[in-house]
Amino acid sequence: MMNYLIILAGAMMIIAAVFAVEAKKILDAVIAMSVVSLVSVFLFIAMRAPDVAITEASVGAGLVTAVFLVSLFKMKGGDEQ
Amino acid sequence: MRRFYAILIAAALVYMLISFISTVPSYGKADLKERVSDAFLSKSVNAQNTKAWMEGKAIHRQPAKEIYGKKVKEEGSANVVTSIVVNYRSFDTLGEVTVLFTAALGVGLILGGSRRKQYGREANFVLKTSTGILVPLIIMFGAYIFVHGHLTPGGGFPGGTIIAMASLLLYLSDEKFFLSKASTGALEGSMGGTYVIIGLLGLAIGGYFLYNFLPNGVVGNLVSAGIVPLVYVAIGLKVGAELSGLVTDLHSEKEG
Amino acid sequence: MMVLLIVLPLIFAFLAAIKKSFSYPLLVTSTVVNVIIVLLLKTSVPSVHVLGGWKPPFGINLVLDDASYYAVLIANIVFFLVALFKETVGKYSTVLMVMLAAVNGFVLTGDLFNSFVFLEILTATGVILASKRENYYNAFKYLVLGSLAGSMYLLATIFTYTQVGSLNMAHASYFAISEKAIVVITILYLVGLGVEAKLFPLNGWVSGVYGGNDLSPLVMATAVSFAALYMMGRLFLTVFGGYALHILYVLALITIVAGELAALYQKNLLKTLAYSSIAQAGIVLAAISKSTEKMVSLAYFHLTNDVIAKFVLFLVATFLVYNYKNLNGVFKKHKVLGTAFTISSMSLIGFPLFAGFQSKLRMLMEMFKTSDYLFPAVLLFATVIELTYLVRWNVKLWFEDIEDESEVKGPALRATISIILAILLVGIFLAPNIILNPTTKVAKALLDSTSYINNVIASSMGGM
Amino acid sequence: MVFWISAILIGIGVYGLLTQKNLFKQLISLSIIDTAVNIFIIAVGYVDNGKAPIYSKAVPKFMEGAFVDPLPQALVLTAIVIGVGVLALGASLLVKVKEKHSSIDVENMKGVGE
Repeated sequence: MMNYLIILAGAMMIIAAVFAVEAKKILDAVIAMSVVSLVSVFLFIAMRAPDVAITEASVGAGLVTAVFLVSLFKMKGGDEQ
Repeated sequence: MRRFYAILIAAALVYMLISFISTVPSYGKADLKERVSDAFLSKSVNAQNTKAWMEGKAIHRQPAKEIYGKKVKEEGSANVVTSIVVNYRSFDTLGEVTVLFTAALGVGLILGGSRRKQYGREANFVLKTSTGILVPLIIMFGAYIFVHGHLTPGGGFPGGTIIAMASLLLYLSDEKFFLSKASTGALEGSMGGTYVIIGLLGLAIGGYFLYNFLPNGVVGNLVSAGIVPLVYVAIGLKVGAELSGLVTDLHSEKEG
Repeated sequence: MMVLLIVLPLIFAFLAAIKKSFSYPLLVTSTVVNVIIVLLLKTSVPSVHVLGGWKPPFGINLVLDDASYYAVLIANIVFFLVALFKETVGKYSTVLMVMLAAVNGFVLTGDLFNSFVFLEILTATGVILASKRENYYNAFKYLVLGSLAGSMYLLATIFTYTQVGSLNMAHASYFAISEKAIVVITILYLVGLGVEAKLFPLNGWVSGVYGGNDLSPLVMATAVSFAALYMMGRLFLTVFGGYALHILYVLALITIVAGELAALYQKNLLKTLAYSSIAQAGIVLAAISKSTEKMVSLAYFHLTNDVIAKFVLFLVATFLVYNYKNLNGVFKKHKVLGTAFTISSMSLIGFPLFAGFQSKLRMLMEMFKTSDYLFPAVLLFATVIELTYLVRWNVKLWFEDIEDESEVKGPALRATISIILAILLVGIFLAPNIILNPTTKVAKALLDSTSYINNVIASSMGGM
Repeated sequence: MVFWISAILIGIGVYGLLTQKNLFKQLISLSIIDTAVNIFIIAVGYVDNGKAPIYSKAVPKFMEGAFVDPLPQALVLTAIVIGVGVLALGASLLVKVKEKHSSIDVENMKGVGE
């Protein structure tokens, strides 16, 4: 059961990562990146690493996304491709 | 063409990593007996012999005994990850704190504004009222996380980040809100100094930098594990101040 | 005692965050104190400090032996000299303090993960220094490469952990890692360190960072570069004794050729020096990869000469570039600076009478003895190109007609320090043993992994 | 299996670094590589049926195979925070790049000559 969940999470991460790299709009890419981080939180929990999961959720997914979004806002949307 | 080469290089890297996987113990089969973590888990580092350990033989193993709720001479945190982060490998954590310090410093130097950037937009009513209620709760939660770092998952870094999130919320909800650099800088600097001074006290008392000079107490109690909670509180406050400073820099602009 | 080298600059940096206006005096204090501590440490080589009292391989330990002592000595002196230039340091004194701590930690540490942490601090501080004078894009390029290299370094570290079972360098050196694993580990470390050591495909950042402002080349072309090349020797000679050296050799030769050719076609003085710095790093790496005591010793001898020469060259060049619009004939106005510049460039080329001659000639002779002719050929080729562009620059700066009539007041401190160091280069030519003796000890310490391991093991038997 | 996921993610990140002309995308690729490396490290320390390395009333004593490896977790804690520091630095640099060169796309940036 757990294995299937991990495979599902992995597939989600890979799809999100490809989307993050290839997306046309940077905002979408940032969101996809935070999806990768958030799904990795699930993997960390599945691998019995609650400390890492909390840190990744607050620092990795939360703060990085916030910092990216604020700086993106400051650049007035970056430039779209 | 560029894409083709990129795919080639990435594929080569992935191939290299995957070919290495065969030499790593397969997933879920890690053998801790061959790793130093065994001693961290059983809290028996002092009982080990370096030379014998390196030769991979005569590993001194203590019979399994109760650790939770007992006094353990060597190390007193219930959370083994914390015991590694803040005690066995505390020097790494000092470096980690320094990286964040450097990053906050760098963002300040690069963006370096002295007043709040105005976008001329009012936050809506729901955000404003809920911020008023949430901010104290968030700060309390962050403090809880770093105070209990040696007992439960969490610790100084997530705790500090959660506190910084409170200040981010304040920035989002209030156009006028502005933390002064002097206050966050003072908290950041003094807490960083506290960490180093705790380490230097260890050097003075025990002869080793970051030596745990306080009694370990009973594993699982709030007041236990010697310097670990002190260090984690210092880290939590420092990270909170640092990241709040970073958020401040992101919301500021240069005068004029 | 040696831990103070890392901790004192850090605590000064934290204090500087409380009161910004004290940061420059604190920087000067910390560099002076650090130089004094280094000189005092001379008597306690070799020794090991066990952090927190946790014996290796469980805890982290700092190792001070002949090799790391020499690297720390050079790095701290460089930082002391840089700290004297108040104008140049500007707002960046806190960053420099953190960087000093990171360089010392990176050199002294005996733990792989700990060295990763310090490597990342080096990258972060380097990026901040590089962003001076609005050099943002180049700083960003450095950040991307440095961070990618950091990830590879971390991967290599964790691979080592799965094989060895600890993160301790002495343990990794002692442990017989399987053939298949060590190939991947060393390649990843090569990528991880290659960025800081300016190895061929990874040195795209150098010209932008060294050529972008007046502070970063002074520190990064000297102290940081020395620390990175020291770590190269430590990892590839002491810890992973002898693996992947042939890859390093080939890449280093390509680095030399590519660096010199890029320098030849470069029109910007600072960037020319940056590319020349890449080529010199290539020479040092090629010599290290030969892994004989003579060659390794000569490698660090050559590196020392290069560090001194580059410090003078960048000291003079940054002053000129940021004060004059046109550089033609500026040395007519600054004769002392010009003399120092010429002496240093002659040393870089390897003219007799200057330090570079000693190191290059000895390297050639040593290589002919082992009948390896590829490296001498590349070295001679490099020398010819260096001769071309450095003489061209010297002629331009001394003899062409002055176009920028303005005259900036003679910088007394800069002139004094650069001429003293330039005279030192002549001194090294006359008495090469003042540098060769310590570097021979460095080579012995790097190649003798048994005594390195024994030092670390002995530290666990009690005592400090 | 988790190893494969992280290896592929690292590959995607490197591919993104090499192909993307937009600097923000490069930063995002770096963040993906960071995450992938962290997953790899944690997976190296996983033990089947092992528990999180925290002593509590339910697991009061040390037994072989009872816990997953705590050391990689400690390393990842450090690595995450370091990654965040570097990424924040990069984001602030990009704000300034945009101000100075009026674009963050390598092909449209003004004033970036030799």
